[in-house]
Amino acid sequence: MSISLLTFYLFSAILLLSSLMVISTKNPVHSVLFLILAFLNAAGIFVILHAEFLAMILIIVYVGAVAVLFLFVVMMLDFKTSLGKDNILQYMPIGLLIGLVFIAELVIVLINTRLDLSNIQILSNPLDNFSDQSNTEAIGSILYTNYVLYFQLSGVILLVAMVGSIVLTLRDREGVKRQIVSEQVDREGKIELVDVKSGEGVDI
Amino acid sequence: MENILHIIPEIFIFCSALILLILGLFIKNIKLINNLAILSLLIAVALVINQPYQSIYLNSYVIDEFSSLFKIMIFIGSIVTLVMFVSSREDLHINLYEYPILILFSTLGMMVMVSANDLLAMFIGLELQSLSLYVLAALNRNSLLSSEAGIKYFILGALSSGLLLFGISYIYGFSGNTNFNLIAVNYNSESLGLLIGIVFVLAGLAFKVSAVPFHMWTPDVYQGAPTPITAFFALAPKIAAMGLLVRFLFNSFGELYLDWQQIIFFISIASMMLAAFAAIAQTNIKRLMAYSSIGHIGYALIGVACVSSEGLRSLLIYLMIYLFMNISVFTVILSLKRNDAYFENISDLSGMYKNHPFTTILVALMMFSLAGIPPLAGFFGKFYIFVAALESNMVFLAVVGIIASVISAFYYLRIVKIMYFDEPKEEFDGLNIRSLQVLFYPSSFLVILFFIYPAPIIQLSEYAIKSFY
Amino acid sequence: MNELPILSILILLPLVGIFFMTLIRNNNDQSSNNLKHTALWISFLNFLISLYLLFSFNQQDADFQFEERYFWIEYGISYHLGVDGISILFIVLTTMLVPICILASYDSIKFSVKEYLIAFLALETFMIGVFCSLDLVLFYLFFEGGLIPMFLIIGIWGGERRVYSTFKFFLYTLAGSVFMLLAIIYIFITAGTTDVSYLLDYNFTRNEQIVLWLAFFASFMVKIPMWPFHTWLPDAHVEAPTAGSVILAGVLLKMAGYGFIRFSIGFFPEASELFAPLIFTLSIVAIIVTSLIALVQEDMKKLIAYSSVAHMGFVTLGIFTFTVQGIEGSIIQMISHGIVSAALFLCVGVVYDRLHTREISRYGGLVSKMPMYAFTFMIFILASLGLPGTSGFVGEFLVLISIFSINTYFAVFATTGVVLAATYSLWLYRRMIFGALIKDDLSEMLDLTRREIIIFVPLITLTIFIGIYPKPVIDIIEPSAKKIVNQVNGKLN
Amino acid sequence: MIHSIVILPLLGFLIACTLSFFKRNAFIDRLAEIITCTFILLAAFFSFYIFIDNIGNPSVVSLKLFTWIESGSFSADWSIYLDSVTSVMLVVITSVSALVHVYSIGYMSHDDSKPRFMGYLSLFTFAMIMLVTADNFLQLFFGWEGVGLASYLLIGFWYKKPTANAAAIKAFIVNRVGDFGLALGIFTIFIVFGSIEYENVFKSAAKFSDTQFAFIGYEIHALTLICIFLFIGAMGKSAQLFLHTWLPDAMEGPTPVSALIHAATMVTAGVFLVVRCSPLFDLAPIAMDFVVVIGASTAFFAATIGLVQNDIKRVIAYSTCSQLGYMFVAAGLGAYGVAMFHLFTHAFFKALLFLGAGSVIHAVHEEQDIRKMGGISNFIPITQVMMIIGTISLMGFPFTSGYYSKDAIIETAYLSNSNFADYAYILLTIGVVMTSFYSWRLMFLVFNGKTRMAEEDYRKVHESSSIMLIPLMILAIGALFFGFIFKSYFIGYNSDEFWNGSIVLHHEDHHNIPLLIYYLPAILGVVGFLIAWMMYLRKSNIAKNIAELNKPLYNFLLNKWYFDELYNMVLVKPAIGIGKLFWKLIDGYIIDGFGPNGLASLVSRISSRTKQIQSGFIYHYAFAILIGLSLIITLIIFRF
Amino acid sequence: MIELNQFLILSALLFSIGVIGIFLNRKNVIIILMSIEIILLAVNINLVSFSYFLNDLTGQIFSLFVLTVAAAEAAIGLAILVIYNRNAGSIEIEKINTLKG
Repeated sequence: MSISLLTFYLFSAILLLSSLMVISTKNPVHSVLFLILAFLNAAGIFVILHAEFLAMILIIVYVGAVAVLFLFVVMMLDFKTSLGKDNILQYMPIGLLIGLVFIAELVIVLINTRLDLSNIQILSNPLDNFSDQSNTEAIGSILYTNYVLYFQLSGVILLVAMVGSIVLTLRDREGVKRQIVSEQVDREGKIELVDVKSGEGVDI
Repeated sequence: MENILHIIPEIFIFCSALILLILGLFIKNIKLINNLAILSLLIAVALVINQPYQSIYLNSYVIDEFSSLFKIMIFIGSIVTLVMFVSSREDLHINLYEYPILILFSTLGMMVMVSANDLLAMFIGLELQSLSLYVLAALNRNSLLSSEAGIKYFILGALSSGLLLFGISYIYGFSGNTNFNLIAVNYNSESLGLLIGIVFVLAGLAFKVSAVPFHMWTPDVYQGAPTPITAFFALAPKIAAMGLLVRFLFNSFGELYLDWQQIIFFISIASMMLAAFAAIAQTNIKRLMAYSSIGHIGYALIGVACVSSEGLRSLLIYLMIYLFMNISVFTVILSLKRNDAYFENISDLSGMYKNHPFTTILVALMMFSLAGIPPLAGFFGKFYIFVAALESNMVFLAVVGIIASVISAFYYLRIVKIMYFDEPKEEFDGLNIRSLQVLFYPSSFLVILFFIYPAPIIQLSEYAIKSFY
Repeated sequence: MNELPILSILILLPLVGIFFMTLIRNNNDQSSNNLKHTALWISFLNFLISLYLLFSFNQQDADFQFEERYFWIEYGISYHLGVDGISILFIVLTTMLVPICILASYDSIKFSVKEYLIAFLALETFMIGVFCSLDLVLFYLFFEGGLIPMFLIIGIWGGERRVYSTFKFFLYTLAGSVFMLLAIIYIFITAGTTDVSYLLDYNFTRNEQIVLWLAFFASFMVKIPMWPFHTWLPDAHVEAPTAGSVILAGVLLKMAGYGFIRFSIGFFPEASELFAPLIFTLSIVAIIVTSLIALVQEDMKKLIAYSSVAHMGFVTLGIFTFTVQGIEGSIIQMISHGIVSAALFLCVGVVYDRLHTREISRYGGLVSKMPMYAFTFMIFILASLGLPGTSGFVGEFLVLISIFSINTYFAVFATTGVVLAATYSLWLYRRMIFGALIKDDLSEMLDLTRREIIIFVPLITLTIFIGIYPKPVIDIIEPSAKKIVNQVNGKLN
Repeated sequence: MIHSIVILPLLGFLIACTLSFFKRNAFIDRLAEIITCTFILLAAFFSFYIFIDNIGNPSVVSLKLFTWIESGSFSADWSIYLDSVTSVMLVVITSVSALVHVYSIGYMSHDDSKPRFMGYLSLFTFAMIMLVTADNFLQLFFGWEGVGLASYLLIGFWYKKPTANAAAIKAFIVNRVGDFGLALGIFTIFIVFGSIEYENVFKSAAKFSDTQFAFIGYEIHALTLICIFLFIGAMGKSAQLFLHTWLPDAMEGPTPVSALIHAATMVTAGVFLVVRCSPLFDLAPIAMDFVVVIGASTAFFAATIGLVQNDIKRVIAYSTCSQLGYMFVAAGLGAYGVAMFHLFTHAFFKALLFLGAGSVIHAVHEEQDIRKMGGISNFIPITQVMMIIGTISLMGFPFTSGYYSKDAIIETAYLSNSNFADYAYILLTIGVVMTSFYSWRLMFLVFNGKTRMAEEDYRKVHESSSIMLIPLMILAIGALFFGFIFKSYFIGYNSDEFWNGSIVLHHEDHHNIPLLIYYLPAILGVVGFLIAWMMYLRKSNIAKNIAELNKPLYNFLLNKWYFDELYNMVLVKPAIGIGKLFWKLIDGYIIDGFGPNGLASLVSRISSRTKQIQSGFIYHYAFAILIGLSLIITLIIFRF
Repeated sequence: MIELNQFLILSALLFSIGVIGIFLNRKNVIIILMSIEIILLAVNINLVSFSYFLNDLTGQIFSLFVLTVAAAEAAIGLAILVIYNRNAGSIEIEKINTLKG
């Protein structure tokens, strides 16, 4: 058994286990932490597959940003974790059955299919074209040329995500006083000179 | 650079969205922003019409007759949604300048969808569209229903994206390519993996067009989302997803249709039947329209299942007619307003003809049209669908279709019944809103008078399917 | 071909009327009277045009006349109109009944007059369209389109159980006709066109004929209606307003009979021959069973409705004999039934307007207070039971003689129906009109008003005229009927 | 002139009907009476002229007025066809009708709607004339149903009487049953001969004498089938056994109506039909036998019932029924001339009897039960005389009209070689006794003995006005002398010339009859008279005793052999039962229950089930997606 | 060497776990969002392994886009979750069924 196979099995085992834990732990914080573990292992598998750039991205973007976002939201929303178990158990068998059938089908298909990809000749971006480049370089070189449109559009997607998140969550609460610096600083028109006659005082 | 010239409409939409986004920060006049968005969509219509047909970015993005027709239909849907926004924004608590911008982004996504000739373009377009829609569904931030709709739509949508992606990964893996035209090159009869991939992608797309059994989100989201958004759901994304579905199936697996035809076949039957039955028990008119749209997609899918030029033609005719019928119905739903309160229950329509005789007769005719009763436009949609089905020897589909249409006639009639035969209630002042009338009357008359000269729409769809046949 | 497009004018004129009527505001009695007059004159004008059509019709010509053909949807499906001896009478019948219906509704419709009149005129358009379309899709369009106004007429201005009835009517007939739609589409695909005049010469294979025939049959048998698909008719009739019943019995049922003649036997002679025994059996059952049912009815409209089913049984009997007498008899029977049952419903309407009940037992002895009414009613009762000298006899007789030449079993049973018809008709008449006037609320009943007399006079005249001198009518039908019979027999041999 | 015979009654009808819609006043009434009477009298005058003219120089007139129905090979015209049979019928119809019209002026003088009554009478006359002047079977059918209608209207003339209405409907419907046969006969004629015109049919009858016709699966001799069908029609109209039930009930109508329709004219239409179709019947021996059997049976059967009836008009009605049986026997035995002759004479004496009865009824204040009369001969002598004349003519007293015609029938029966001639002879002979008996029973009970009327009423009994009596007298002349006058034309030496080929004549030698047979009817008539005299004048309790002794038989006869009850049980109740069954159970429960309503509830059940599927839970939705996906994948895998 | 099958089965399992996580989970919505992330991860493993075995770069590019979109999706999803929580006071998935029928 080669080292790479061993690592593959290791990574996969942890990956599967931790993802199982993600969906089965009661505490969402634990779920997030297991999710992070899963991502890390997936990154390992990417490395086995010689996709170093993606592995890094996975760690940076996913673990660094997305998972942390999850964690933040989990913390922010105060969950009441207590829940009756009866409902879960009620549907568990049939749900699991269908799930297992689903898994079985996929796995059977994959095991029975002859995965001979060597006869596939027409490829859009064969790696042989980038033999002299690093993985990152290769990705970059086509991402900004052939895929520039989609690259830009993915930017739009992120913009939408941003606009969307803001529009949904930002709200102007009534009755909340905000500091408006410009108004504070602006004295124009706010000053009034009053002639005060002696002995009468001023109405404020 | 030359490529960029071909996607001017897309760029135009994008830029106007950006500009409006910035403008919105400074101008508090939301109506103005909205109108500008409408204007930009109108300009985009002109741009699309004048667009040269070309496939660009290594044939991953196609601009042809088919995509242009779909884009125009999408623009119409978007414009309608924006017009609806004007009158309802305050009472529905969606008075946000992001509304037109999100619509524009979504429209952009749909444009990408119908032009996509590559799995990547398809995915990006879908996501751009979906993300905007997730937000739009939940846009009424203080409403439980709206946010519930948003959450349901989002979770199931994300699931469907996952399925779609999983399928895409298989298709890519077993064919070595992501371009629609090249996928099938490496297809062979042993590629079960590829077939599984198609199934997953179809599942994802079926979710977007809300075909049974991937439809479950539809009624809830239609009901929960603010009405203009519901109208948008019913109008644009479905049509776009249908266009995408057609291009995906016909461009990549057109020759190998035997495998996916069956899937469409079953989905179509399930959609028609389930919608017919489920709609009968509905009390909320938006929910009812959700089931109605599921049913209509079932019919439209017959056109896909035929895998013939007649089938595609009938699909296009059907979608165009469907678009106009729904515009008319949703403008009315949005007009059911009395003293700034909106009404959504079917029973609220009771005795409507007393106060609004003219509107009611038009609505009734829309219902008959949806039910497919001649001489209204809805009949022609079904007629062509059945022509295609019989031409492809899909007698069973056609028979199921007519049975479903008889059953579904029942719930459309029920609305007519409630409007005409039940005790009258107070007037709806919303029916006097000018901006809605502008939508309602033309689309209604188009549907009603369609039979006088249906040739243009038929020729238009024949023109559009040149891309495939 | 360069003549006036008279058929299109007939079809469009009511629509023009509708357009003008939408412009009239309906807010007081004066304006609702204006509306009534407008509708009446429009429909009357249409009647005059149809008379012009009738008189300029060439009786010697068995082919379609006044043909119009314009590009409509695509190649093979065109806007093709035309009339021949079979259809022209139905058009005249329609245009005649509509003004009568409008006139009959002058007082009985109390609300939403404008919508009511619009619905009627729209219905007229569809009905005329059915009889002059020479394209199957166009035919279907008109055939089904008529459901919409009828649905509203029954549903809005109907009686107590109007919702149930109108739904039943609509869904039942719709369910029947969708199969015809599929058949039409199939024809379009195999023959490449839906043009009737082309299809009459087209030969379908035997198996095709059988399937297509059944599909058309599904539609027509519900519409005409044949036993056991008749149950919508009594309900619809009972709940419909008087004029609705009149049109329903007078014209709508005839669409199916017309369809049988034009399409079922015209296109699918072999299948028609194959299924003729089925038709005969169902017709016989209809004639006898529904007559017996009519005998025990307590509601006058139901009684007349059931009798309509029986009368339509004669029509279907006659059509499927493939003889000239049979087809002519059927057409005359339809025309006659169109006049007579329409008149009977009007008669019911007369008393209903006064007493607001259709229960037979609430009446009795009306002749003392309403002699004119009794006389009118008598004439139509007699015509309904097929007394020689009335229009009802001519058709029935021709049908019976033709069926007798085909199959004596059916003829004997069908003839029994004549006896039963006498029984239920006279029984109805006796219970309503004769006897002593003892019920208090009847003592205030007024005889026919002038408007009602105007309504009945043409109907009586026609009933008796056709009964005594049907030759002009038969002469119109004859060439076309002969042509169809020859064609069918030619195809069968 | 011929035209006017047809048109005048029609005009009379139309005018009278129009007048009936005007506000009632004496002038209108009078106008209607005068117009109709004048028209009918004119018609009667013309008819007589034609009749007499015809005796002198027999001719056949055939006028085609205009086409009625012409469809494919079928064609029938409105026509006037005048031959000897027609002219005889015309005389009978118009003369009796005219007299009845006139009589009605008196009889109906207290009625509310005289114009209507006169109009109906004219309508009837018109229809009857149409019937006899037809040159084809269809016009015959028109007249046939037309007289049925007129009969219906006239029987139900007093529409406030429920019994009258019921009787009217019954008459029409039973007649329709007969018409059913007639219609089938006409159909068969058309199928066999290809035409329904008398001329074509009769001329080619011989050609088709061997033709077989497939009727409901049987090959039947075509002419026999036709004749039996036609005869079924005749049975209905002429109230022969099985279809006779309407005639006694029809007595609910005003008495002039009974005289005109139910004695003299309409009921004889059946005989007319058989005689008219003699060329066909002559070639159908089985049908002839059928006619004889039915005729003889009716003659006997109706007479038995007549023995015990208590309603003055019903007795006469059963008598009519019985006499019609005689006519049919004659016709069935091939003696068409004899049948016509009896028809002719019967018209007069029976109309006389009816009108006389009307006069009696008038006299005793609309009482019809003979048990409540008696002893009124002194008050209404003229009526009594008239009725006696009618009675002796009916019983066949020598040298009265009835004597000639009735004897001829019995002789024919005696002489005939037909299979059922003996049967007929015996029944007819017994019938003679019974006829005589019940006629005299009637006379005695009405006029003689002690009165059984209420004292008050009895004092008010009075003779009718002259306008009623004059017609009686005229009829009496017919009843007494017409037999003698026209004997030679109808059945005697001049018959060939008289009939001029319009009927088939078989010459039989009447001279070889034993004297006993020759006088037997007359003798039996006297016997009947004596029995009646014994029972009702001498010892009026004999009748009661006999009735007591034979209670079941008496009830059997009194209840008219229970025909009405039988029909009610076998036909009416089942019909209503089936109607209700089909309405409530089949239509309402099965067809609607499984059809529209069943489907509707099925649909709504399915729809509420589908509504439940949409539970609102996200995980259910996701689950649905997964199930759908699994299903599709399974499908794909198994297909692969 | 590791076979492609192994990667695919791994990803199929992962995918299934994600899917099952969606409908078996009754606790709160946020777990569902994580399940979706797992699904997308499975997709990425597929894409990258195909990319490797096909010797083709497209898979990796695609994977990159998937990552981007997943991030955006997470953002939006969480935002919706937040407002839902704000309106309903909880994100218990068993309680999200106001809309049904």
